[in-house]
Amino acid sequence: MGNLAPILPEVILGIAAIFLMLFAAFARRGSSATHWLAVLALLGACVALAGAPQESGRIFGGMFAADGFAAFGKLIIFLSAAVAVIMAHGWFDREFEHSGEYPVLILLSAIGASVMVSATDLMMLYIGLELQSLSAYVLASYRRHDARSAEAGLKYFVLGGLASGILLYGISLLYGFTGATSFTGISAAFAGGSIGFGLIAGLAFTLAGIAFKIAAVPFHMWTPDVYEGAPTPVTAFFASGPKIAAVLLGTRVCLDALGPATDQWRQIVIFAALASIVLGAVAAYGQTNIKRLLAYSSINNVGFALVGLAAGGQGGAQAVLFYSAVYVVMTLGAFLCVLRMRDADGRPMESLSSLSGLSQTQPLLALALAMFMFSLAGIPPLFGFWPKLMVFNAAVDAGLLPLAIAAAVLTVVGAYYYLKIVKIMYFDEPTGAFQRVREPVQTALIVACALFVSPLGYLLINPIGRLAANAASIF
Amino acid sequence: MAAVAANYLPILLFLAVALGLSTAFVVLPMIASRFTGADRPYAEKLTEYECGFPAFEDSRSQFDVRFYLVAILFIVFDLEAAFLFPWAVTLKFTGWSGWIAMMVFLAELALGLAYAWKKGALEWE
Amino acid sequence: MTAFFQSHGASYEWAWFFSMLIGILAIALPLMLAVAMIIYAERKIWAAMALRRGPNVVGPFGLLQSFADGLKVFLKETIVPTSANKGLFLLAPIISFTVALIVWAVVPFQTGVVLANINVGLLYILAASSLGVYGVIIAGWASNSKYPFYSALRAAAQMVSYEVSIGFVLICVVLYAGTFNMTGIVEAQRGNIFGVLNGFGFNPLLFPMAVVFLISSMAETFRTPFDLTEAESELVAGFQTEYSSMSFALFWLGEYGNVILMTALNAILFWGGFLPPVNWAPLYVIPGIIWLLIKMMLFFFIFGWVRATVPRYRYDQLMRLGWKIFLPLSLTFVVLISGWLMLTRYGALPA
Amino acid sequence: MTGFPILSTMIFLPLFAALACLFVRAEAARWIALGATLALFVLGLVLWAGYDPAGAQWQFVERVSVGGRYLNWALGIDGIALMLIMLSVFLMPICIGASWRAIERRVPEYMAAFLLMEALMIGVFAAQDLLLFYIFFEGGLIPMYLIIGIWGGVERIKASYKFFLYTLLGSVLMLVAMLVMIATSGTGDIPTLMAYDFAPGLQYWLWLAFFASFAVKMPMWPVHTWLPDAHVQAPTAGSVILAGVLLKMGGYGFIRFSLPMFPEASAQLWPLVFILSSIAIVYTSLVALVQADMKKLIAYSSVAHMAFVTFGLFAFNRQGIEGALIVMLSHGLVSGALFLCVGVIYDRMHTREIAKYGGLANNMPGYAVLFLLFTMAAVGLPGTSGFVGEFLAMMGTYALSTWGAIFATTGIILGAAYMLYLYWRISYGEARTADAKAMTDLTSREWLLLAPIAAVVLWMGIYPESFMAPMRADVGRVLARVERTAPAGDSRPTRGNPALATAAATEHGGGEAAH
Amino acid sequence: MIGLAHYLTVAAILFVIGVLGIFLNRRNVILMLMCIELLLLAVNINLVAFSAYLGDLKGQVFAMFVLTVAAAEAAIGLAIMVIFFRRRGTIAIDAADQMRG
Repeated sequence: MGNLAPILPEVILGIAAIFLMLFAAFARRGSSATHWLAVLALLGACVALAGAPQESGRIFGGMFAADGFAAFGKLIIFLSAAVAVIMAHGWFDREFEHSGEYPVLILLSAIGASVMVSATDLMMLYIGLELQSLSAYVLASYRRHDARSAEAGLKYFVLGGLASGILLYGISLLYGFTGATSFTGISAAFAGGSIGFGLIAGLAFTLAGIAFKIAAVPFHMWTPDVYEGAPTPVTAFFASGPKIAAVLLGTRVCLDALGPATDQWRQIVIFAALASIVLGAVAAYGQTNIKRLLAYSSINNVGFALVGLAAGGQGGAQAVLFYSAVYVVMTLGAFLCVLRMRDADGRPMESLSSLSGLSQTQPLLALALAMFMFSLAGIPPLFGFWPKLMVFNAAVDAGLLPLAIAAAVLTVVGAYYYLKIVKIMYFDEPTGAFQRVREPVQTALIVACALFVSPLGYLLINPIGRLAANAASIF
Repeated sequence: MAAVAANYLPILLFLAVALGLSTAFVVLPMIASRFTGADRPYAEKLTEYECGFPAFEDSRSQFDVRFYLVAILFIVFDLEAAFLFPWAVTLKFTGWSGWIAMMVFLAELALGLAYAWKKGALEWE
Repeated sequence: MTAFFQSHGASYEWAWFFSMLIGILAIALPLMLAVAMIIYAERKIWAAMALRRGPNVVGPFGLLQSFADGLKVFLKETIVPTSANKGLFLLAPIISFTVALIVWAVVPFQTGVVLANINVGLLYILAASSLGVYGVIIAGWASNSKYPFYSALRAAAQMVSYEVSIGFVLICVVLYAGTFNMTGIVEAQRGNIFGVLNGFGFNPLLFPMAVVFLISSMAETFRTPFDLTEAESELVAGFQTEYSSMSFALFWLGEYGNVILMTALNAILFWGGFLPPVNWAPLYVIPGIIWLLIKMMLFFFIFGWVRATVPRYRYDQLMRLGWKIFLPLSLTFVVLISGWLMLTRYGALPA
Repeated sequence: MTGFPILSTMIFLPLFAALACLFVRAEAARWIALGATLALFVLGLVLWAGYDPAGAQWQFVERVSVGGRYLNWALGIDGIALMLIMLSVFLMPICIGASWRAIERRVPEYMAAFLLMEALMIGVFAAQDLLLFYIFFEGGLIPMYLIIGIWGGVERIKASYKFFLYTLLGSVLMLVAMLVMIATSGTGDIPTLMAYDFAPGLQYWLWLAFFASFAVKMPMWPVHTWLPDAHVQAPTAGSVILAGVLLKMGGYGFIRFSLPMFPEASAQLWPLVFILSSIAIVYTSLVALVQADMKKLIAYSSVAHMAFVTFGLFAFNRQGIEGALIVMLSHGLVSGALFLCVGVIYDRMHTREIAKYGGLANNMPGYAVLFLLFTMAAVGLPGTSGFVGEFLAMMGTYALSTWGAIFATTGIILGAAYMLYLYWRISYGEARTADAKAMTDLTSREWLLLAPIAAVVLWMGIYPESFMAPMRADVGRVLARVERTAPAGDSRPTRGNPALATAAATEHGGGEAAH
Repeated sequence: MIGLAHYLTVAAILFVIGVLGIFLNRRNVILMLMCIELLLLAVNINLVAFSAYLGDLKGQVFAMFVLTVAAAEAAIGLAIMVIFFRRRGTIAIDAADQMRG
């Protein structure tokens, strides 16, 4: 049977998902219990991560690696999934009668994402990606009675399907022209011979497919619609766990499988990075829906992560990992705040204008959201500055000075709309108070995220940096 | 590759013959009826059947969503067979690990079925 | 036969081609003939069960009744409704009949007597016979009329529902036989039970599957009690409502062709096919094809018998049977049979 | 020095005070803020007292590793930083006092923002690590953005955006340059980098990147346009801090980074600085002359004054640099005081339009006296702080470039013009409106705010040595660093005895005659 | 004789048809689902052709996985489409215009 210890986290989650699925179906009113059990399972998986063998940890004939890189990604994924479940607790109760399947789908998506970051073979990559995506499609259209949710699901599905088609086509070409599906085999083939047209095409298609999943320009068009239409906790999840999984997957593919072809993919990645940063910043200007705005923000942020990827090498990978970790906290924090936006009847509000004067009606919430915004914009002394710095530094170290300069200058463009949110909260007059809610766990999460992005976060540079360095040491 | 494909040639041939036969069966009577004079179409005859009164509504109007549900269930469950077939013929090579792996898979499938059952996806009414 | 043509001066390719052509016709033409005859036979069976006389006017004992019907249909006018999609409307019966024919390419009539002895014959049958649903769906859609449309939907849903459990049943058979090759499956049944009985159906583990398969095959061919697709009281004549002349007859031919195929499959998969029921040398004197035909007739009688006696199901009952009884049952048996085989045939318990 | 981390204390104390402010009511927040700022001023005095001008270059050094090789909590000050910190802690209680009654809305947040601002300002001047410096430097944007945006005037939103984005745009280039420096030299330690020789080609680009940031912050023409907006819209105390301290960060940056770290590039690029400064002095002075808004006028005058700083800094000689430093300190005090003066009458009339005032000398004699003092300091009258700095800076400039000196002088003349014109319109003649006539003289609180500044301005004008002493050694070190590249000046003052000089000139060719 | 290049060409053509179908078709979501299936079909042709050409089984195994996932995807796609239809009463792509920007 082989040693299953390396996939212990996935096994735990898988069993939990199946159990909870049945539990949700058979238990009478166990919605709350399912949520907490799912969180428990995710935390258990995090613990199992520590227990997993940290050496090569390759199983399934080398298709699956439970190495430090994967562990780093999984930790982010599991924690963000747990937050996504906690967020939804209460939200669906108000919004939607049956929410038992929600944590199950999140768990499944988390498994898919965790397989993605562990994949060292195109086949495993595809399985993980699809498991994650399929659950995500359902999640996007989870509010069946809401037309926007259905539309979000439909758009996500169609474009996601197109993306996996493109990815697969690239994969089939890579397989055909290298004769291997394992990353090491492909890498060897790239290193060995001249890189012909077929390989270049395969590489381009594969990267395009991955770009779709991470919502990098020019394959981002689904993001705003899906983020707007999907239920807010789901959007929060999309913007965190799966996105990071895709970014890390892209990192592994580029650095591991396509390592010898760095010159070929680097241009693609640089283009995607800069285009994402620009578009994420520019297109966000006219937005009036905060979820949509955060969608563009995520595009913008992914662009910065890709700058790190473009740098390549251990340094680049480390920057990407660091960026991912901090980005997730900021994003989740922002979404936790968005979830607090409810009118007097407890119905969610999404328009930016409803934030007007929040600093006077709910100063602490406004403060937290402002911190997340400044942090996402990368303004020191908030912690969001540091990962951007790491990314620029990686680019500088890799000799990509123009890229670093361009990206740095473009942060200013992005800062504009983050400032807009702060402006609405702090400079505008209040229009009406939000309903106050008593959700201690979520409040605690907001506080934790806010502390993380506050200057206190700098104390975490060394711990996170060590983890990231350990994770990046596989390249 | 060629040797394997050769076995399928008769099937291809059969397909051609069968297609020819059935096409002939459709076309020949149409020709024959021209000669026998049986071919006498008029407007009423060519309307679709509707129990004696003129047809109303779009005949391809909305139909029950349960058909979709069945289609979805079919896709999911039938596809499992795609994995079971190769497994069934290679059981003697894969041994216990192969068997256990597939049993885990089937167990998941069964749990999925139980879920669908409980959720009422299998009910027609 | 290839050798025969070659000896008459044909090149190998042409010799092969002619022999194949003859083989195909040797299957297709008798099949059509058989359809005509079993329609007659079936009507006689029903009549007998209802204490009637059945067809008895055309020819001796009414034997030529089916041919008279056929001729009449042939000479009728082909009506294509104005609102129908003409091309698809005419294509549907072609598909239906073609599919019913080509499935026979892999059916073994005797050791070595098979048109295409491919290694995945069973899969081919599964694949090709599922195509039949296209004919039905297209017919219902292209007619652009209400009853055919509803009928087509029902047909499709019914067909796919039972295909699931059929799939699992076939897996049980394949587990036992260890091959997809049809001849191989038959051969695997030789002396399967204590070296005496030929046929998986005699095996208590497989017998339930044989029953499931028999019932499912009725459902697959839309036979009573599963003939919801052409329930006269509800849907006139189902998806064939708008059809006339030979287009109508082709559906009929196809349907009965499928019935015959199902009888053959029942015989081949569970009851030893062209093998005699008992593994006893004298019985092998009788050619395998006779054994097969006898078994097919037996099953056909069962089909007719059921049709004459069992009332029609409701649609929800039909679905319940497929999804809630057959599917779990066949799934369970896959587990049981594979486990049993692991224990007895492929080695002891894991260390 | 003792092991007591006084610099860290000075950074964290206001941070904690800021946090505390957020959780209390308005009145308590005011007192907390005042207490904290005064405590910081005391700490600043301790710092000054403990600073040994003859001692090591860097004193009160602290160093804790935070982010591996990239980021260290490294603090330490030299004389220049000390004086600027003193400036900050001196102005801060005055700002709080100025806002005591002027700010009625959202007081706790206001006080928190100011305290945060103070912490970041001290951090900027005390940072000894490149990235730490950047974090403090940029962090200042957030509180200032909020101060302008929440408590500002009618056009506050546009002004706050402009302030934020302009400054940020300049800084990110500096950030990349910092990363290049770290990558090249392997360290982010400022003292080490100040002695590190970058390749001249690289220096050129690094210098430009730093220049982009500091020039915006300074601000230099043509990137000064955010400043008038920000000043006009900001509340009085915001303007004081902006003009008093934030603008000095640019000058501090030049003397801390551009000159010692990139001496070759500085020597190469000084004409650029001079040209921009010349334009700035003349152009902004002229613009100031026609302003109808008091704050805008003072804002433009700030741009002009900052040009003296850049002139002096890039003169590559002791007079120039010392002069520039004194101008920085002096301008910090004087412009702050001027904004306060504007604030005083704004609080009474709620308009900044010059045309609405007049004849204040009649009904507000105390105010008129103080205002006159600060006006004279801004003009550069001997005996005030302004004179010392501007005179030294001009001397230094003249040594390097005659043309620069000419423009600088023009600036002084124009400065006198617009400042005196302003004073004349406000204080003399008859009150143009009844409201202006009815205004009362300074309250004791306002006296308390303005008198200390006036005292220091006079002190600096009469005995600048007490401010120069701590910085002298550091200026020397900067000079030593730039010495090897210092460009030759075009003005060659001759020693007496003209006859000899003429002979020498004829001997060495007629080059000079051409001038 | 039919070689690898032919298979690849067919696959490429199918792939392009699929992609174009997704982008050009504005009428019907079902058509889009079919186009997605077409993409996967093209991929499978590629995989199997390469597999046969390389004499390596991995391609076929991969094709198997693609097949299964495609089925799951189709199931989910249908379900989402049904939900969409129930909300909007149509499955025209142009109806998916609630969100813009």
